[in-house]
Amino acid sequence: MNLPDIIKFVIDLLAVLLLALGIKGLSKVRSAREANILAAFAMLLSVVGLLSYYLGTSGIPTQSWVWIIVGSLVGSLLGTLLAKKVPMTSMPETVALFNGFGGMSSLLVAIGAFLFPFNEGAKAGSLEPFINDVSISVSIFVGAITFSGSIVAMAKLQGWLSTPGWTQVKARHFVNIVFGVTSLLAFTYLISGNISSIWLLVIASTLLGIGVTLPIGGADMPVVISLLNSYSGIAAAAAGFVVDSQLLIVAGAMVGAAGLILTQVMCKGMNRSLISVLFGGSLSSQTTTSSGSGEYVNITSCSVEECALTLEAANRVIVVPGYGLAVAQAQHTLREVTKKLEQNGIEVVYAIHPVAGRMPGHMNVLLAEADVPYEQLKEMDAVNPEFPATDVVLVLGANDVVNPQAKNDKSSPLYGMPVLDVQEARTVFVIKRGMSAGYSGIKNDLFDLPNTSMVFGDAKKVLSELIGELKDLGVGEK
Amino acid sequence: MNLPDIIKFVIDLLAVLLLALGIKGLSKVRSAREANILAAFAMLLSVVGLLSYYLGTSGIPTQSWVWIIVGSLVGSLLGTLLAKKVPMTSMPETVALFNGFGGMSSLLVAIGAFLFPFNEGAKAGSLEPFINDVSISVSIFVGAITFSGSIVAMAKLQGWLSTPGWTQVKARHFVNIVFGVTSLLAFTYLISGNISSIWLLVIASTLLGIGVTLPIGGADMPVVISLLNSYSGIAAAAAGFVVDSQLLIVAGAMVGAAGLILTQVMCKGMNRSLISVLFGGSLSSQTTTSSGSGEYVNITSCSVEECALTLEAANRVIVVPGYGLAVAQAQHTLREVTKKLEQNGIEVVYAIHPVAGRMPGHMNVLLAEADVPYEQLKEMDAVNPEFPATDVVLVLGANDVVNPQAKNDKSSPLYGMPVLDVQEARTVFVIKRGMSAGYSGIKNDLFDLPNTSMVFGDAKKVLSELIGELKDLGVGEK
Amino acid sequence: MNFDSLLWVLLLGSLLGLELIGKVPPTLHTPLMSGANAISGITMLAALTAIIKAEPNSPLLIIGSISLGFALFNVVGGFFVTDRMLAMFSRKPTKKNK
Amino acid sequence: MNFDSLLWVLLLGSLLGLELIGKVPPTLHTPLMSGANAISGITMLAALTAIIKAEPNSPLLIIGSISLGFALFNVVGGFFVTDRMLAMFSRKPTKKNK
Ligand SMILES: NC(=O)c1ccc[n+]([C@@H]2O[C@H](COP(=O)([O-])OP(=O)(O)OC[C@H]3O[C@@H](n4cnc5c(N)ncnc54)[C@H](OP(=O)(O)O)[C@@H]3O)[C@@H](O)[C@H]2O)c1
Ligand SMILES: NC(=O)c1ccc[n+]([C@@H]2O[C@H](COP(=O)([O-])OP(=O)(O)OC[C@H]3O[C@@H](n4cnc5c(N)ncnc54)[C@H](OP(=O)(O)O)[C@@H]3O)[C@@H](O)[C@H]2O)c1
Repeated sequence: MNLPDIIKFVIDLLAVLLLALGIKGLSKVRSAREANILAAFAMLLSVVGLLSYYLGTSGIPTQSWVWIIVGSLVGSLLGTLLAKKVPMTSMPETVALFNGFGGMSSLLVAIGAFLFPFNEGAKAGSLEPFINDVSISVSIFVGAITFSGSIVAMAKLQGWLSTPGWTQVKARHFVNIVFGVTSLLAFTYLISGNISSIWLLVIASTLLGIGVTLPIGGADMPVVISLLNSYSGIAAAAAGFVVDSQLLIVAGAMVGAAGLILTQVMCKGMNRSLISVLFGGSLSSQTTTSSGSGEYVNITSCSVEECALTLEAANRVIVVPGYGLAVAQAQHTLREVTKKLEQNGIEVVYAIHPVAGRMPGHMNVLLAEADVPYEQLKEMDAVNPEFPATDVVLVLGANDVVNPQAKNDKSSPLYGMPVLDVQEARTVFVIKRGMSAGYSGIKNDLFDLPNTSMVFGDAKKVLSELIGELKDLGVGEK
Repeated sequence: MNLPDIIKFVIDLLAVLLLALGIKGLSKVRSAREANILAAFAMLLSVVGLLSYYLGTSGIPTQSWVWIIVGSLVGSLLGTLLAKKVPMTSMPETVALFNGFGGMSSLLVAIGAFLFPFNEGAKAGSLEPFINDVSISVSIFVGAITFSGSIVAMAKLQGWLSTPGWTQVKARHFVNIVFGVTSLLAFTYLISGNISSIWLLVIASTLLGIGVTLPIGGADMPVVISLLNSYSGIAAAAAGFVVDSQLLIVAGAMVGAAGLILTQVMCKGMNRSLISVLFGGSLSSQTTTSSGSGEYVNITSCSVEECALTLEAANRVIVVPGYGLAVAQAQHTLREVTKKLEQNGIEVVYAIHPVAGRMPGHMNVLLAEADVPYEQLKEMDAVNPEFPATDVVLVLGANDVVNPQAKNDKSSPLYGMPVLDVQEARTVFVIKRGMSAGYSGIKNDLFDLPNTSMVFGDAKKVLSELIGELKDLGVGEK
Repeated sequence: MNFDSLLWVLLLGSLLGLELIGKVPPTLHTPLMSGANAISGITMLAALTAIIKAEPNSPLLIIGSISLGFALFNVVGGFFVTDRMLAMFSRKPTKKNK
Repeated sequence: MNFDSLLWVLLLGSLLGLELIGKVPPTLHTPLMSGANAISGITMLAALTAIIKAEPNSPLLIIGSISLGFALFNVVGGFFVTDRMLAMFSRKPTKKNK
């Protein structure tokens, strides 16, 4: 080993160390932000290490510099722009898009490495061509699935794509098996030297990614994204075999494994198994035929004014935010309402269900954005025993996460999912636009209970009216 | 790679996987026993892998077989014998001895590799001689320290060696620095090709191991053993560089790192920093001059009969076992006493201080040996709030772990160590042979308190008498 | 590098990844996902290598450059967006545990 | 094997070791110590290699054999004694958590 080798080696070791610390730190609230910066720094370090290594050995041709600068400028600029502009409500889609682009990057570099081999002059006694070919093929396969799957996931989350009914037929498994087998065949051809089958591999694995992701219900999308994130780690590790870089392999393997664990943790939180997420199809379409179509018999609806009067008289209020709040972008208006209540000496806490919204932890992000103090956010297990001692619960655009069926009705598809026991409180106001169901498509027994009143309307609109009413009552004006 | 290479490779990967699972499992009560067996299996697997690799390639000469069989038979037999015979009270010494032998093994193999190089014909383009020499020297250095340090630790724990006063003078640091520098010089000579300096290295590092361990008080020995265990992992990893084996490196590195974490955890439990353990000298000798020599003014002593009478009238008894119980081997007699009490409807629990005895977790092992049900063993934090509602506390050969100075007296060297708040109970009986101090050599304010009575005598003797008295009172005979 | 040493690295890296993430509170699921996502853009190193090693005027230059662009979109955007989310949590760092 | 790939393995192995042990209850300190101790006897592989590769009648045979003996004393004794301790804990496996 000569000097540039040693320097690069030390830099790579350091980068892996920092990345490991970063991933570890990201899983703890206290250290998450620093950990993210640390990981970003490690990535920068690894680039510097690579560039200086080539500068110190073979040199980097001017032409390469041009393409490096163009590629990185365009990518970074667009990425930064999106990251700064995107509203917090669209986080799930954004993460899916980023992830898809990561997969695309692996896919492209693998195609490039296959069509224009650049690794031959590497080192004597280095990788045998066979292993090189296998790594490239894995990179292509996993990269294409990651890309197409993520893009489908993004489109569904954005609402650009719904879950077409025909994707729910059992035959879809057959079609996917055909795609899978085709990919496998193309894979085998490719590693036995048949270069042209590369396109077959690209197409078949892209279709496989689409075919697997399309039937999955939007409710399960975050799990899918997390899984695809794990795949993109695997693709990176495979690319590491192609370019002979331990750093890539370790980083890719760490992301792949960590993603798998995270996926598992999420599945647990949503009371679903990974298998049923991937192959069970969409939850809603399974169930519209069964309990989903029950009729409501005993709905009490009330005006915003009544709601304000009840709130004024309360000592303790719990707010249950849900997906509807996110859609209505009403988090800031909500914050104004709760500020008023607090100024009147009313105790307000927020009950955060782990899968409220469209992504685990989504509600925390949204409420944090609206400056809600961290200590007012309570997790489900902490807040559930507090409902009986609560005067008013405001259910804001939440539905499935407050459905008592999950506890009482063994025949319900929701049965077993942990929910917030809002019905234990004295009075429950449910603010939503109409009687339509939540993500699961299931009737909500809560709405029929005598202590529940519906306040119909868009969450943001209702909340602004509520501010007006509270002002009229003189709440929060001392 | 040809077939034997591939097989060995797969076996090695598998062994590392199992070892990692083993270490992980050993840190959880639920899985510890299976994890230990798993790790043992992984070790066996690795041996099988190695032997079959050489059988399949170069072959193993008959002469080698003879020495392999002799060495392994003798080693395994003696090890098994010791493991089966040794009483649970001597666990700390036993672990120290095992550990020292591990260090000796690394030391010997490194000396052998240096004097009779066997690695040269390994693989083309393999390790440069320099790196080989460095690895060997590290192995010798760490192996010798591990060996001599562990043997000293064992001897001190066995009581064969006390902590001589002269080892506590500050000058010891100077002597150790001389040993250290000498080792370093010998190390440098050795890797620059001066073969004869190997003996200087062996001697200097052995002396360094002794010099560092000898001044450390017996109370800190478990921490030292854990640290030496971590060293023996490092020695194994260094040996891995010598024989070019990833398996050795990974296993050694895992043990080394895990040992370090365990050492840290233990230090926290004893309220000591690693630095003060290693360089602070023995706790007792620091303190005999200060608060250690205080006089007792208000000692109440009572007979076994009185103790029995009070116990009979109690509803709730907490037993606090300590080192003295272990020394007296009284755990079985204790169990008989508590059985009688339980038969009389008296609630009995055991309060286990994390560093009671001579090794963390030592008391749990001893009491488990005497068939005490696991659920009656309570850890310190769980049991401390229960003392005020307790009628009688039996302190059996414990001393430092029930010293209220640790909470009240800022000038005490014990200050800050978490202790059991036995003085909060109605009545406390302290069973010990005389008024001598515990490991820290510090006066125990508990003995002076009005609700404390001393019952003098050997723990086992007092407990057998107690059984007689209880029988006379008709306790536990219904 | 031999193939088998790369495999060792793969195994150990995976085991490490499995161990690194312990109990993640649901609050952090989203940022953790997007942070890990950004790290997976480490493929940018592969893209860079391709560009540097490409023959003059080879189409590999363009492919590599596009790949680099996608990767950096992922990396830079991912870290920024994660930071944006986490910044919201840490606004009131003093009262984290009540 | 190149030296640098061995170093990678060393780094990753150490990181893994640091992660593997989480919160150990004090009850398990002793068995964990003695179990890890037994694993450190993995040097037996080095001793075996030395014996196998030794020239005929070389003193290395004896040195290796003694080294092997020490290592196996550590390994076999260590695992047995750990098992003895752990067996005591698991005698009443049903009521572990009250
Ligand atoms: N967090 C995750 O990881 C995640 C990810 C994906 C899916 N999910 C699933 O999503 C569901 C989350 O439950 P959730 O209770 O938060 O939401 P939900 O069950 O999907 O219900 C949302 C409710 O908000 C109402 N709504 C929509 N737009 C609104 C607006 N502008 N103003 C007021 N109300 C509006 C809708 O009723 P109207 O149309 O009548 O107004 C709907 O009933 C669960 O089933 C969960 O499994 C969770
Ligand atoms: N667990 C660990 O990791 C560990 C390891 C090493 C050291 N330590 C240290 O050791 C101490 C442990 O505290 P501890 O309270 O268990 O023990 P201790 O403070 O060492 O006190 C033991 C007491 O037992 C009495 N004793 C000795 N032999 C006896 C016998 N045959 N019958 C009855 N009594 C007998 C002694 O008094 P008499 O001589 O008057 O009878 C002595 O006061 C702490 O300072 C701790 O830091 C802990």
